[in-house]
Amino acid sequence: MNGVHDMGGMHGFGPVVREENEPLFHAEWEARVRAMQGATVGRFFNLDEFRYGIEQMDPAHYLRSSYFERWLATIEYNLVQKGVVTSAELDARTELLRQQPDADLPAPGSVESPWRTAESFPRPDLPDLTPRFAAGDAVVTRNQHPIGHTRLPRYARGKRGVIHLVHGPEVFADTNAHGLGPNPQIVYSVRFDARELWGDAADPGGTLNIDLWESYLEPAPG
Amino acid sequence: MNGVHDMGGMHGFGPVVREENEPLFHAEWEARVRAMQGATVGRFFNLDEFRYGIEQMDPAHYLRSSYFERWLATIEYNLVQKGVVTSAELDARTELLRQQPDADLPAPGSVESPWRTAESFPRPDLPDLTPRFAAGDAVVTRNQHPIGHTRLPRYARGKRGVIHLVHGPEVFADTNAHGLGPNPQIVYSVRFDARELWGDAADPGGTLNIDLWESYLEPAPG
Amino acid sequence: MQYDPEQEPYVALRTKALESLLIEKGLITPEAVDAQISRYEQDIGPLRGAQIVARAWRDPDFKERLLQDGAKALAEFDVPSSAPLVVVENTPDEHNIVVCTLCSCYPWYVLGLPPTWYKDFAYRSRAVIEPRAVLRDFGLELDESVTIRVWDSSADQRYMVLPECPEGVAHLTEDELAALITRDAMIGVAKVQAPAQSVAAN
Amino acid sequence: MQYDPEQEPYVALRTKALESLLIEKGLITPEAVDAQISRYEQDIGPLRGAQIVARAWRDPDFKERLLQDGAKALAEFDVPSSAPLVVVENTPDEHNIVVCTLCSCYPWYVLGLPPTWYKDFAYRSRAVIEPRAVLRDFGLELDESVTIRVWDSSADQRYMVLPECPEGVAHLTEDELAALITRDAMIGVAKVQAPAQSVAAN
Repeated sequence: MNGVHDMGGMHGFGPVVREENEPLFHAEWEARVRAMQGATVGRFFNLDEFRYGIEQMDPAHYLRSSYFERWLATIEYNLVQKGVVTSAELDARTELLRQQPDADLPAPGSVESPWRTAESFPRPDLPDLTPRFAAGDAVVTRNQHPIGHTRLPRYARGKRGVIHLVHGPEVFADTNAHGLGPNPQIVYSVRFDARELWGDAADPGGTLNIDLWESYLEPAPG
Repeated sequence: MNGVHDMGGMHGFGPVVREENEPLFHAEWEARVRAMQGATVGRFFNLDEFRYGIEQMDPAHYLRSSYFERWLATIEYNLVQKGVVTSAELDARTELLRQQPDADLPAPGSVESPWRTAESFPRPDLPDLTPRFAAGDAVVTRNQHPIGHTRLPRYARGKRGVIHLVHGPEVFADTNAHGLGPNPQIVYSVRFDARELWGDAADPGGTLNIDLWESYLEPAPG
Repeated sequence: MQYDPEQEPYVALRTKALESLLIEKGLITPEAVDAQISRYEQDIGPLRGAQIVARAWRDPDFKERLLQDGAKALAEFDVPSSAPLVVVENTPDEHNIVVCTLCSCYPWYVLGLPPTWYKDFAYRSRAVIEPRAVLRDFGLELDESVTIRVWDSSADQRYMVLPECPEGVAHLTEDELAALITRDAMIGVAKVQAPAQSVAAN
Repeated sequence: MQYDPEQEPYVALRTKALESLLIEKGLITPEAVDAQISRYEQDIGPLRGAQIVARAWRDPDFKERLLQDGAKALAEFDVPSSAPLVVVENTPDEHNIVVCTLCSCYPWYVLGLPPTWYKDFAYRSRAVIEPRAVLRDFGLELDESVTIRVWDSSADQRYMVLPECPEGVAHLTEDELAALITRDAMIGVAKVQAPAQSVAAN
């Protein structure tokens, strides 16, 4: 989707600010969100669904939110989508904790859930695939604007590049994010002249490499 | 600039919601902002500076703000840029009104300002210019990514179209927004196949016309 | 666009602060602001545009002048135009829709103040990439065979749609016709409907 | 990214609410969450990456293997890699910089948890269009003649930069070398500096 998450080339976000001696987490809840992500992704939902859930945030909310707030939003989104928890449960529990921070909560495991049997699932096995392109081939990216998840950034659509590396088969994020199967494809590192992407604004002589799935690419004409 | 204001083709903003029997303004302050815009634009700053001031908003703030909030932001931005008022004055007055909504304020005209002599300025006279292109000419838009104001939307950069109408000379927004002069150019209505812009996501057979200044355009190769 | 309840009180204060500073510096007067606001309140909205459309339906020569040079034809209506106007005509095969993706340019001197949806992010983002879906949000389902032409007003020109004249209105006066013509139809997100009894009479 | 004071208390509550629901449903245990968090706290950060870089500087055969297939070379360090790694080499003529514009993909198994700036909108938006200006934000001014190569990690591969070895470090042990190599240098936004006394000795 053409979302605010697709930030490559945007202006207006100010300077990069580096925090000296940055702590691992800025608050306890961030650490707990990080840990919950590890405990839920690859078990109740896959990593592409996790990423797509972030893209489903309201754009204004996305831009107001810190990194782990976005993680919390997608963990909640995906758990609700799959039926592991309900929004009503979450709203009620949040409100209870707001009113009574030390409320007695149900004991661990005291509530039944059919999801207890869910086991971690690995990324699926990848078949051998014959690459359509070889290093050095000139390609052009598709000018695609899907409403769903994709990993071809807007700034690199309809652009000419050269196959730089043939990475090998990977699960196709665009379908795997939507329950449409892993559909593995060869992924390539495609090199673009910065000028092809940014015109006069490009860093002179610079290049960008982007990892792209085979179906994003066509042979360059001419 | 590549800002969040450049919304053509973005996903994620939900359905269009039409309000039945919508009032002209949703609050008194909106009407006053609207009137203040009329009293300040073309006098202390020009319309292109007005638009650029909106683009200077923090992206998260832009997306949280209603239409007249964005107007207020740019009126303030431009008046401060030009030195008509200062941010400190505004902050102090806002705080005073927060604490004492009925505070006695200085009488009209009781404070001196060198800006009193500022008179409305019209858009400058436009010279006759010879158009580089004629209706029917195939053109390609520049793939430009200026950090400043521009009216060539991101979704129409590096795209092929056809001159549909020759509008005539207009002030060049890209320089006029930055105090770099009116530099009039011919503006054209350029027609694009929706497919050229959006690929498979295009409405079949559809077209888009965009008004573009001559320097955004080059003759299409081949 | 929902109003952000956390920002709204601040914005109202800030507006008052700015106005009071401009007033005390003698740069604007409260009377001028009030007078301007009462002009908006007496705004006739899209009536001017509707009168122009009704005339074009009844007078083929005027219609030709209007499509040729909108601003010049407006002079016949004594409209104080401040910008060039391009009028684009809907037909059974082609449907036009107007948007401004970069800000919210709007032909206010013929249509009045713009509605909120025209200025909202959903319309600005979607009208150019999925106009047919946007029209559906307005309850307008076009036949697949109809070509949609989108106009993104990015410069000084303003755009107005000349909608199709509905059937069964031959007996109406020009003023009665004008009363049928909605703002939405002149932006291109609706069709003009004949009055119910006229439809029944067909 | 500044933290939004209006959202923060809600987010902390919401996190607690979600965790408590998962716990009572028996889907996670508080002990497992705590154990995971203490693993982060013992995180060695970018040390693994630094050891790998130091080895590559000292052992040309290892360097070749590393540039050929990063993940395979990592096995020599007993790193539990979960993703393929591409190591890109800085030279006097070429400078590499790594970003993830779409989310914040990061080679955590060699560099630890990512710094906030790597995940922030400014870095994600600007690194691809104006990398030289971004490097200046980090205090790194490259000669105009140096080509900048940006790597946007959009798939499963993770990228790490092999920085240039500074002058005057021949007398250091591999561990001493590793101590000089910063996370920022392995992302590509800094150079590795020789220790002050070594520079003086040149």
